[in-house]
Amino acid sequence: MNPVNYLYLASLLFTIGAAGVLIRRNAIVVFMCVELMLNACNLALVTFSRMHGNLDGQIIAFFTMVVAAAEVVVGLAIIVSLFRSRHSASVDDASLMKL
Amino acid sequence: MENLIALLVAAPLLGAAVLLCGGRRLDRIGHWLGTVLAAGSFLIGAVLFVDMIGKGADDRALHQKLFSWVPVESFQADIAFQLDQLSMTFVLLITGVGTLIHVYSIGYMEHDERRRRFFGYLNLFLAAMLLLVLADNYLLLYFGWEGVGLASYLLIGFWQHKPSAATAAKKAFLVNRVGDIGLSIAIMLMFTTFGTFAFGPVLEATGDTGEGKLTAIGLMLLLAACGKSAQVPLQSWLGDAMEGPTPVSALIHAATMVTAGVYLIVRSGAIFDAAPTAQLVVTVVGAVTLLFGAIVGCAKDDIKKALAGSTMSQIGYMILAAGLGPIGYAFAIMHLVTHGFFKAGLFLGAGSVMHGMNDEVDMRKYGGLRKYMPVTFITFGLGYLALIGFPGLSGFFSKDKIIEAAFAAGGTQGWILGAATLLGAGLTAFYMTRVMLMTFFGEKRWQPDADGNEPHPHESPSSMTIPMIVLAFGSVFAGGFFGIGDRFVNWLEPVTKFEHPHPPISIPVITGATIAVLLLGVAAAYLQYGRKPIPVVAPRGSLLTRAARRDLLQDDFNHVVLVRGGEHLTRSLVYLDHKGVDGVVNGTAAAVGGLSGRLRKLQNGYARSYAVSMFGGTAILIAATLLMRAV
Amino acid sequence: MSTVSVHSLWTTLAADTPPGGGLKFQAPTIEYAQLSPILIIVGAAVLAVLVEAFVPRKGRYYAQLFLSVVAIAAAFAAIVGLAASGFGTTKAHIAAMGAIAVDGPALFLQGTILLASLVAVFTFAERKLDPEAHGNRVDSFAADAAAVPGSDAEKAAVKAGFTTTEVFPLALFAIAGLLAFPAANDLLTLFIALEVFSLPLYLLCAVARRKRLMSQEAAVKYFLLGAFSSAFLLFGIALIYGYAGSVSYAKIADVVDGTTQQISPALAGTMGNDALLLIGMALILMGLLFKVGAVPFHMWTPDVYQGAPTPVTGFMAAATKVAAFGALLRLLYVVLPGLTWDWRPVMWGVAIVTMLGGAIVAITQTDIKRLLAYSSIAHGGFILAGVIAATPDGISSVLFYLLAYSFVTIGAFAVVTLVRDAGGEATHLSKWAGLGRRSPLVAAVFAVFLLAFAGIPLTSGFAGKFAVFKAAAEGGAGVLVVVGVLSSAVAAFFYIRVIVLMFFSEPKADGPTVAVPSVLTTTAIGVGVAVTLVLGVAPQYFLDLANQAGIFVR
Amino acid sequence: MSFPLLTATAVLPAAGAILTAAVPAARRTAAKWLALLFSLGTLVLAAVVLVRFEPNGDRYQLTESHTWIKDFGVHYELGVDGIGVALIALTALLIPFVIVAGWKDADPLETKDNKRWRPTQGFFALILMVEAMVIISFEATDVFLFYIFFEAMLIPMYFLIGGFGDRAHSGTDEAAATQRSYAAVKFLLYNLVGGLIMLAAVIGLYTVTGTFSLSEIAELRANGGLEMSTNVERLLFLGFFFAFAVKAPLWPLHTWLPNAMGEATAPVAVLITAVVDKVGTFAMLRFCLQLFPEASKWATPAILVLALISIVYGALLAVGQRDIKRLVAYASISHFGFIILGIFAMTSQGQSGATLYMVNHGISTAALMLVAGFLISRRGSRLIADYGGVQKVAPVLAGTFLIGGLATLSLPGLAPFVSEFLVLVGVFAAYPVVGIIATSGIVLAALYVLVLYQRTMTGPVKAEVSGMKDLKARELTVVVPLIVLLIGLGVFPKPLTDIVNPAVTHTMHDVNKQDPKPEVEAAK
Repeated sequence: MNPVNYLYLASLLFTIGAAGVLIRRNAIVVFMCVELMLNACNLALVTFSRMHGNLDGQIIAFFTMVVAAAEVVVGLAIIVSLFRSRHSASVDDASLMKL
Repeated sequence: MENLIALLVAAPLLGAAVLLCGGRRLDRIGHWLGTVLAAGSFLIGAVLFVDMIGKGADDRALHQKLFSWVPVESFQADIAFQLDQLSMTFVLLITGVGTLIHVYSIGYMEHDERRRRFFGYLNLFLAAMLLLVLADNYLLLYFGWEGVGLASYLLIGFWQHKPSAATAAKKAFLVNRVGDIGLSIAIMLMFTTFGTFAFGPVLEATGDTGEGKLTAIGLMLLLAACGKSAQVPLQSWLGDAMEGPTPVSALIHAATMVTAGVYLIVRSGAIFDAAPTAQLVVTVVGAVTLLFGAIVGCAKDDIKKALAGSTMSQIGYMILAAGLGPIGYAFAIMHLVTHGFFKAGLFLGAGSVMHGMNDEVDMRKYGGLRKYMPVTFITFGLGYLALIGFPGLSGFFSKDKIIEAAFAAGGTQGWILGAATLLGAGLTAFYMTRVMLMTFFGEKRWQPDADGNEPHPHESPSSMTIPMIVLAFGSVFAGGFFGIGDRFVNWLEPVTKFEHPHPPISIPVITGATIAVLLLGVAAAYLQYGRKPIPVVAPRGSLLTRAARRDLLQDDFNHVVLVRGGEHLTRSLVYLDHKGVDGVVNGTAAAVGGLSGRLRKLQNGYARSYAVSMFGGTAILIAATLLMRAV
Repeated sequence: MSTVSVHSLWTTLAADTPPGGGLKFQAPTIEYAQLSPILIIVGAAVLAVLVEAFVPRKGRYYAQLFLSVVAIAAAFAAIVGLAASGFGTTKAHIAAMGAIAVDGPALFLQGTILLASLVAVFTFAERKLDPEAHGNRVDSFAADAAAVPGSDAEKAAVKAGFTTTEVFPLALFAIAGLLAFPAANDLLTLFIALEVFSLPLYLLCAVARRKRLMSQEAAVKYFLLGAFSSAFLLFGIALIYGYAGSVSYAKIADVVDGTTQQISPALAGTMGNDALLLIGMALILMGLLFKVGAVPFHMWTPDVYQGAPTPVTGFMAAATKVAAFGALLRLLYVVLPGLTWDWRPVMWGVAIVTMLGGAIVAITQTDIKRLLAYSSIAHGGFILAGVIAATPDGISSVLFYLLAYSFVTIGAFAVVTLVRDAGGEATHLSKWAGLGRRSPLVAAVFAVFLLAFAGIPLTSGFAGKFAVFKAAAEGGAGVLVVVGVLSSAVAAFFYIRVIVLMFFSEPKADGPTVAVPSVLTTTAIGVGVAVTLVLGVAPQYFLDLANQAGIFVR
Repeated sequence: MSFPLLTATAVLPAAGAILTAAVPAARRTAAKWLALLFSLGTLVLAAVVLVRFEPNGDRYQLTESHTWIKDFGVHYELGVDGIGVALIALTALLIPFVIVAGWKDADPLETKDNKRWRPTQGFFALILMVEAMVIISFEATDVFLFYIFFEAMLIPMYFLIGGFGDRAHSGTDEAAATQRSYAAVKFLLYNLVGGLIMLAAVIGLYTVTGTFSLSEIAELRANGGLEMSTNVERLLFLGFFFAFAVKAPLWPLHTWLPNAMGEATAPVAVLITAVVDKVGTFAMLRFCLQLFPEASKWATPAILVLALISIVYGALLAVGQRDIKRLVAYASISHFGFIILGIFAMTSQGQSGATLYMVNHGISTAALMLVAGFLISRRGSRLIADYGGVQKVAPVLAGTFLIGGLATLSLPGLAPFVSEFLVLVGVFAAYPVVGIIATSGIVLAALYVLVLYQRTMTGPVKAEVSGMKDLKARELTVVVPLIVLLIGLGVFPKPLTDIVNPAVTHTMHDVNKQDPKPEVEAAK
């Protein structure tokens, strides 16, 4: 099967993730969408790695997972503290600062 | 000898400096100091005069260069003096009459606490006037020209607390400035044409350039002359200038400063000779003014304004004469000198009358004063006779010559000018007789003024009468002395050139006509003012009378067109500057501010909308990149 | 170079499978000495974590402060050492098997970052501004960031005199990332470095002592948007990798220029597909422009700058910009010179809208921190103008500008921390009215910084602006210069507005007080002023430095 | 190397500024004397410059040259030609008078100022700082060096205008404060925008020449190493000229001046119009003509028209003003019109006249404005309508005011006449029509001066004026020397022209123009 299809899938996932970021209110969900985008990237990387027959892509994918994990740690910490002080995880409620 | 020339100017200048900076401690001796310095200047003049007549006719001119004034490349202006017969004539007139008027003022200004400053200004005037007539180039002449303007401004407005005086002073200065435009443009033209503006080189080089240039220069000079000598259309200031103390009117606005215009034209004779068109315009201006002044003079009830009208008219004669070229120059100057004597005398007389009448100027409130102030009456009377050109007195000789010259102008021009001068002579006789009658004859018409104190007419102190007497002598004999045997003409001839006028009709006829017209004028005046009593309140009078009272509406015209118009213009410009020029800038600023406010709204605090902008931005970025490659 | 070392660090193992089969393991070669600056900071950061764990609370603050200062100083010394031994110029090369570049720009920027960080750490450690809480001197960080604002837990923490000394290790990690960012010589290192400095910054934003809600909000926004952008960056990396079959800058550049030697059929296939390349480039650019804060990727800046603890804001504004522009330069000059005609027009657009947008929106700001945020955006635009010049002059001018700018920024924010009222820092502009009368000195210092921002001659701001505009003009971007000049005119307006406010308007009765800082903040501000004036009056030495440093190794 | 005289002339006031600023709050008077001392010291140095300067020597003398910022091609190059010397002398001469005149203007109001606030020290320090910057920009022979101080000058001026407003104002203190800061901001923004546009041109110049040193550029031009396409030259010229026209100020960029002069104290107003603005016109002569001769000629017609508008427009608006200081401001706009006219007439009379005009206008405006300031400080109002009959109660004040006014309307015998007539002749020689129109300015000048004098000084004494004191000793020490100068330079300007003429010859050579020959000679 032509590896290019995997790329299409990856871009599809990426777009879905991005769209999610734009339309969802709940901070957690938004964050999950970002994770989805990262994974889309991983897919693309792995595909290319396969196409080129070298391992760089796959290695990067591993790093990406680590990074994603780290982001989860930091991100959840921040989001939770926000949630606890506002009793809401909606990104739209957090709009004290504007203009 | 020539080193004395600078002293002529220096003496009164010193006086002015000392008196104006000296402060109160000089109050007691100030007027004496001023008078002495004026007299000193006169003496120096006399010495130079004696020296001059000692020499042969053609090497009488003296020249003194002090230092280089404004040297820039080819533009070289010096502070340098030139004393020739023409200048000498003026020097003597200015310092002579000037000294007399200083003396007169000692008495006249006795009760004014600012007398010291008055004398300071008078000295300043003398210095400037002498500078004017002694300058050897037009720029230095301009210096003196504006200097006398300043002095006249200060003296007209001497009683500054009177708004009318302050306004009159300002008006005089402004109108003169308009004339000055002419002078400065004339100088520029000379510079660009001849590369110099010193009398000698310019007047010799007139042949090297076209008539057009010379006409332009001539007309510009004429404009200047009109300003200074109160000729139509710039005459309007002279009447108001009578707000100044009477000695000032006598010295500046009768005898000397106002004649500077004549000096300018005569001095520039060579230019006018080469520019007939300019000459024609000069004669026209002269003719118009002499009639204008005479008509105005007939209508005024204010004695000084009546005399002012007369001054205007007489200067009209001089200008006309000057416009006639070599046949007229000498007579113009001659009339100028004689006029200096009798008109100064008349003004001093008027001043003496006012002095006795609590500064009343309205002739309708005089009447029968001959009994109360005989000296004034006699001197004034002699001046009167001289002015109207009574045979044998000064005016007769000088004015008659001008009339002859006018006829001699040739062709229709000659006839018209001659007629104008004749008519003028008649009018002169009329209004001067009117003045005489209303002032010294008839019943006494003065009443107690508002606060009940009735004027007690009395003769003035000797310090005032003596100058009047001296001037009266001049008025009587000067003309004959100059006129008989063409003494004066020959004296000036080296400077101004001279041709004998050849009028189309014989001289005796003209003289006869002049005398006839004169008598007519006197008779007419007598019928109107000598026979029937004079109403204290002026009758409404004919349209012409009313117009003449208002200076033939010329002032009203100025007011409506220039003053009002100017006010509107400035006001609208102020508005435009604020709303227009400034508005554009402020508008732009406001626009940017508004834009900022609107863009600011995009920053709405919602993380998701920020994400949208990022996403959109990225999309554009990608699209643009691909597009770049595509095209 | 041996075929081995051209392979990127990450794939040594897999790369060469000799024809005979059977694996030959080869250890990667790492030039530790040349990486020492980064390594020192990382080590210090790890050590700092241990300090947090084991040193008793009383001593922590001092231990941490000492540790970070020493570490940063040491790292800087290392940089100087490297530069002195010619790594900036002649011996410039790529260390760690292609992962990290050790060359002029890298060293210059790392040096700048370290100096800025040092000053910033001083402001972090300032403990005399806030009134003492229960007899404990406190800094601008929450007693217990985990506790809910206003909760009993927080009160208890305050009472107990807790302080968030974790900021020091966090800062150190961030610095490590920042150091690696401009030096990264392959896309993966780029990405990792980005994350390494971003994540700690997200946290640092969240731990303000006062106005905690805003602080947390800032953190959330920064985090979400940051993650969002880094996802784009990563996708871009993926595409470029797909195009070139490698992530190492050098090899990508070769492929882009078409000068690469061995072309595998797969590579031949992807090389043809420029869409991959262009889209990838656009995405990576976007990721970097986000960090730079260029319009339209700037919108996080005002909110985050306002919400974050002011010392952190200063640190971010200065150090992040330096690092991000460093990375941007390297990317454009090393990887994509072959694409200049593709990225230039786009960057033109970005630069123009950034300059104008930042300046115009700033006019109507009412909060000093937001004002500075927008001004930093506008300055980003100016620097972009230098970047676009695409000449060696452009590089050095940008380096110089960054040096000048970072110190002014930190100084300015340090001054902001001084002006306080009951609610903490009084950042609303109306509060600053008449400051010049209350405390002329502080106002004067701030005025100096504002004038530098406005680019008035004899300040570093002018020298920098002149340098970049000159480079841009010579690089044929005259239009950018004109736009830049116009927007500086607009910008001048609001800087002046603040000066007017401070000096010409009557002080308010309930106006803020100016806290007397400890030696730490004083040093920070003092250094700021000193650098501003020195770079303004006698910039030649630093310009020379920037010039020598102006060449990228490939 | 020899003693850096020019540097010293600029450094001395700067040092004075720093010292004055450092004087503790309580020792106010000490600060004043210190400032005065330094300004006098500067005057001495300026005098030395004047003596050491050889009118017919090299074009630039007392030169100093060091590279400053190699990368930007910037040199620390100083040197003076006749024009520079004259203006330096003017500056150094006026500042002491400004200081003495402003002796009491900056005493703090005990009511609301606290102990740390030291307005007096600041005021005098700023004045000295301005002096230093102005002097160095007259000395700079490096475009960039000039530009830096041309711009930096704005900051102290800005604080002088905005920080130390005229205490005689109508309305509340608040309103006055807002008006003042409006004026200050307007001043700064106008000039800053001008400066920034010039910056673009400066950078452009560098890309063409690669250096900023006038001498090096002249060299390039001489050996044809300078290729500047016509359009580039024109653009650069416009960039420079715009900045100078804002500073000068030329219609329609003038509107900042009335606000600034109206709101500032009289001495500061003098500083603006008599000293700082001269940098603009000076720069037109020094930089526009020298760097872009062709473009200057190309732009001449337009500039002449603008200058004419300035002359007439400024005068007419002066007539329409109700505020004494604003009136003087508009009068200055009219006069700057004459200066610019003279510069771009490109005849030696015009340019010498323009240079003299800068000096004379400085002195005459100083005289008029300072006396006006004394008058205003007595009555506490700037409105003409609030005065009347002053000459009766304060004759000396009125007299000096009149002399200042007469100088402003350039009466022969006072310095401005010489320069104005030279300008007119110079313009007339090259562009007769323009010359004639410009001449009408002399009537308008008489109009606004005399109207001002009549309304304030003459007429019946107003009640509020009746108690007015005449000039005090301190005020006389300011006014009398100025008047003496006006008369002296009016009657014997030769020393000045001797210094200026050679410099003008050089400028004429730069634009390779000859004076039009007189018609008579041309005919032969």
